[in-house]
Amino acid sequence: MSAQFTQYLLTGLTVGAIYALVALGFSIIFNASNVINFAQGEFVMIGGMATVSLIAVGLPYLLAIPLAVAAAALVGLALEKFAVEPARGASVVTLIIITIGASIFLRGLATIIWDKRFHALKPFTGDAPITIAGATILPQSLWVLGVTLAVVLALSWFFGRTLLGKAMLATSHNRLAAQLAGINVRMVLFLSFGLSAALGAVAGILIAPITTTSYDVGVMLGLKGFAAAMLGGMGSGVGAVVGGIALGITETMSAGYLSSAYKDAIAFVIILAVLFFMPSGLFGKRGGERV
Amino acid sequence: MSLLRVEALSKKFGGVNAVEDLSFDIPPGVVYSIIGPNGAGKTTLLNLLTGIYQPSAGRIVFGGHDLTGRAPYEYANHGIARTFQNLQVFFNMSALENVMVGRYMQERCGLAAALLRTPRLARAEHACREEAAELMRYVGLHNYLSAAADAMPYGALKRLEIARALATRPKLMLLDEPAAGLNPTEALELDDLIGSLTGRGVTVVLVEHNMRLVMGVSDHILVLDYGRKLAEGPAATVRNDPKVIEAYLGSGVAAAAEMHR
Amino acid sequence: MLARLASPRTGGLLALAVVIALLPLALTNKYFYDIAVLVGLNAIVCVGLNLLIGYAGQISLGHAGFFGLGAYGSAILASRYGWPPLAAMLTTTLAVAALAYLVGRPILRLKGHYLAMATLGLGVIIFMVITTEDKYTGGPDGIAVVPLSIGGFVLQGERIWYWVVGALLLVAVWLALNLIESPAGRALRALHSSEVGAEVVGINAAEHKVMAFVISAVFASVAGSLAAHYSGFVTPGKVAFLHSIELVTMVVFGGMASTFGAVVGAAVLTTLPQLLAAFEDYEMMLFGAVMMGTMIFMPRGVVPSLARLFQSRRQQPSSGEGSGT
Amino acid sequence: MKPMQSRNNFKRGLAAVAATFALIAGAAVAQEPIKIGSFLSVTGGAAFLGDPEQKTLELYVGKINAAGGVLGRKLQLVAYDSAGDAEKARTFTKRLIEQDKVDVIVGGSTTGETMAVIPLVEAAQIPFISLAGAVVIIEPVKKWVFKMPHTDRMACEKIFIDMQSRKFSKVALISGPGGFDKSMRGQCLDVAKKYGIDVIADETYGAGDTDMTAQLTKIKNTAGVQAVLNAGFGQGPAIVTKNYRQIGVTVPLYQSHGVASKDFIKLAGAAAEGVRLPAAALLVADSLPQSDPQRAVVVGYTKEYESHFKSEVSTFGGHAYDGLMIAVEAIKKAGSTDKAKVRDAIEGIRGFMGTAGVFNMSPTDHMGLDLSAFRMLEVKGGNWTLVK
Repeated sequence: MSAQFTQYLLTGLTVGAIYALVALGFSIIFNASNVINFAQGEFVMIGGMATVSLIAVGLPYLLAIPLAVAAAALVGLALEKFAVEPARGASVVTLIIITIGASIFLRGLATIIWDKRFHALKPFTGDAPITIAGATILPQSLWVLGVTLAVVLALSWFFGRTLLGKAMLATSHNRLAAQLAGINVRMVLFLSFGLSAALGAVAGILIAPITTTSYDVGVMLGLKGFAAAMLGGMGSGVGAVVGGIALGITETMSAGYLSSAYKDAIAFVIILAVLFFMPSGLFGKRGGERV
Repeated sequence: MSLLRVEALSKKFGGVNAVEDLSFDIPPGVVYSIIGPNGAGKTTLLNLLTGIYQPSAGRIVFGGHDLTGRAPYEYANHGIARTFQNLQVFFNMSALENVMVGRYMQERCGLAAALLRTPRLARAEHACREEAAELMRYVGLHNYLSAAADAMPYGALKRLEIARALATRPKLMLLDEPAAGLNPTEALELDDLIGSLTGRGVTVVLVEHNMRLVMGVSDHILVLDYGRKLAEGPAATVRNDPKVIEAYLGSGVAAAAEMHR
Repeated sequence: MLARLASPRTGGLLALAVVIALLPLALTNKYFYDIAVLVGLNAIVCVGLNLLIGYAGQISLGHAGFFGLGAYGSAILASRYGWPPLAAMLTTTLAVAALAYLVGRPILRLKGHYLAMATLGLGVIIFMVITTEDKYTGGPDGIAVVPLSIGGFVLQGERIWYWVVGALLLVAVWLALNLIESPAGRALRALHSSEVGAEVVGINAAEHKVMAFVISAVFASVAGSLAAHYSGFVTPGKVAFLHSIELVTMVVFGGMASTFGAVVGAAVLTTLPQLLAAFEDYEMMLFGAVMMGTMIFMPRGVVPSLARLFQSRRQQPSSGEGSGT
Repeated sequence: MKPMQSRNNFKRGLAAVAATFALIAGAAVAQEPIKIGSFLSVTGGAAFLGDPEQKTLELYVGKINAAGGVLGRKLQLVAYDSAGDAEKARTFTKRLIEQDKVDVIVGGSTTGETMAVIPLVEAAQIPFISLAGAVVIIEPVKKWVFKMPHTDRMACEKIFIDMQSRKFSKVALISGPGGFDKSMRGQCLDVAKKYGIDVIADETYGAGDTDMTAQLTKIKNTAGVQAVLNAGFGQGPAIVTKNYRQIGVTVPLYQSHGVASKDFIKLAGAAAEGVRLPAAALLVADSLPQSDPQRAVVVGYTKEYESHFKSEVSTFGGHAYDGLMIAVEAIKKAGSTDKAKVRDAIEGIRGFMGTAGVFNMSPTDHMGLDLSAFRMLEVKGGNWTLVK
């Protein structure tokens, strides 16, 4: 394995981990509500921007990060409460348009609360590169990978072991049955927005020291996260993670070995190819039509 | 000569045989009923006979054409129409338009004609509308000629599906539990309707739980159990077949127990 | 006779024609004409897209790609290679139709969100090609386009374009209304509601989906070609993902499965930014809020929701019927 | 402070909508003030250009009015957000010309937007001062179109001259997805030969990309690269710079004038150390010698901007300053807002000291800057310093 390949792999993993976190956010909301939340990228933005401004007023990371995540979660809850909940029963496309409206609204709000410039965030633990097998990686990338892993483990514990998590999972499988079993489906929906907003914010905070952040950083990350979620199979947690990592690695490998100008196009061609053969993504539910 | 010939038909879902090694013939002009307990594979069989499912093995020959592996619309093109147990009404249209959709195969025209609405198409549309209305009256929906599909009661929707299927001018019509969910009066009215279909030259395959209806209209009965043929023959014979009685009673008891859990 | 006027095909078309004919009374300068032309061009795209989304029930998040191919096809052939604009437009349209047909077959096998993803991917790929192949396309900065000339007569100026686009919009609406009320159009609506239900009456669902896809792509491509000639300039912004979203939003905003809804959606969402421009910093926020608010309170879109309100008002005295669903 | 201002903006917005309706209703509005029209990418991908540009215009229109206006008339700024969208730019330009009836247009943050409106301003015969970079804007010369920033070709030349002096001949290029990036890439490839430079690697990255190590690794593994040039603006170059240090590329890194602001150093952090780029003297205002004729202008603008907006100055805002001041200067010289006279006056500008350098317009040069306007800067100790 050449150092070059290792470098592409490490880079792909880091980028992919961020896509995975965003994709997980998409999947959680999709499971609870069947809504593709196009404002998911804005949670990423809020996480990064809120941390930047909290650090700027002198808070330490340990305080700023939880506060920023909480802020994003609140926005997520508000989005559910004031935009998605009132439109219950509307068609899926209508709900999608509502979330697109929300994403424009949040971006507009961000330009007013903050500004339109790019902001840097200091790496959590320095920025001296670490060399692994001839390739280098920033300490912040290790944070990205580590936290993503921790988040994935925590989520699988949450959905597998806790009552609330199981309730959310049950709702995604069969809303009516869940309701009959006494699960407060509305509450599950509400919480899922909070949870995926928090996830998005975590992604935004982790990546900000590497890429800088700004009011519209969520547009592209949201798009890539959506692509990753679809590649993996919308609604599947494993799918979101695998889809994210696969997308990240595909992009860097294409940039490294094929053409950097067409790396995004190559990634999308591969996604299309996968969907042609596996119309529900890599790990999606095979939905048969009941007649 | 049979109208529909099914040879050694099987359908597996995962490891489960929903339909297994099933063969039978349906002669033209009869009412052919398929009965059996829940989960016997009746609806799966209808889905196979309309190309919605592809069989794992076996052949389906209709009017001398081997239709195995064809798409549902090709089955329709050859003259097989059906209704659904879970209604597949087009709720985004009026009742009349639902029936007009059934006329699609006779009426279809080139894209250019459709976009430009040629006089010929306009005339055909007019005729189509008349014929659809006529069919609605025939199935007893004269009160719903200007209704939207999503504003109609359940019983009327069942009839609407029959009218839509008839509009395709089928040779064979598959009715999947037409009486399910109907009140006794509505169910009674169905007898006459189904009985009259053969008079229009339509062969009928009836899947139904309502034994009174089945015994009243059927010429021939096929009994399924766990995807296999349990019995087959003229209605009177099948009615007294001990195997059938046992299967029904046995599973009936089991089903009752299931319900009470 | 009265009943005929009330039908969408004749009555609605007539109403639209009257609006187009009378609107210039309110258009006091070229800027207003410009907005009207843009509304018309967007409306043509949306009327086509609505056939796909509203009637056939197949989402597309990549139609800006077809719009862009139309625009760039015309631009490159007419401006770079000196083709007569009409020939360039025709060739481009045919090429786009062929492309839509080829990719439509595999893509439209996908359903729901996966279809959304695939069309989005298609749009992104077209966008990448257009921005990267700058030798032909001028890259991100775009290229200039010669004015539309038909046999020596050069179409220039907002007023002429207003009437051309107005007439073409009428034609587009007329074609769409015809299609919807034809056997093929009913087939589209049928497969939207129940694909199996449609198939068992003999409708080849896949073929019809592709047909709707191709028609909507052609509408988008023609509007793209026209927009390129009208503006005299085209940049990849009109090919981008966000423009695809904009187009879908117009359709849904105006009302899915309503041809006049598509026109209204295009009109409202094209003019809204112009009205909101005065709010400066608040423009974006207000735009998002208007979008959200409208869809929350009128989930079926503006035109169907208002029509329903109007109808139920009229019906209230007689009976409480007609509020199904 | 900020929220209050925002609320005022909101009220102004409401008032403006009311005014729009009033205009639609046909009410006559007195046209006393001199109207400066503008369309800028205040939101969208190029917001970091449009934002300081708009702020600068607002600030200085206010200041000029406070000082009594021009020709005894007040200035009125009519500015729209074109969000980097050429179509919007076109529509807003029509609005400026037809509806607002402005006297001169200063705007156009990006080349795409500028190029899209050129046919309109040429047809309407209204002076237009563009704030965008590419050389195609003024080459060939368009009668009514001027531009303020140095061209991308000049930036390439300035960089290549510096490389030449350091005896570099084999160079790698990495560029972003925007119009600025692509245009500069093209210009650099064009003029490289002239300076004996061989471009032996040519990589690009995409919009919103979060990591460029793959491209840089490729460059790193290209044998013989002596220097790397990054053509781009926005967050891309900051990420490139960080990744550059991360994977340990040791040859010098050049950035373009597209990141000429203190923000770049903030974003790239310690990784920015040693990066060179060509930029106007504005960035090193304080370190200019007292004798430098440009010092007064750049120090003045920097102080004014930074004290007013509490954020650091960029050369982009500087271009807006230059554009406004040249427009004002031309109107004064013309003695009226007669468009043809103002145009001629702009073309006649000589020796005008702006933040970008000395402007010497002529009928064949509608930018008026030469290479001397560019200074080669290097990041040292977390700040821009002049390369001697």
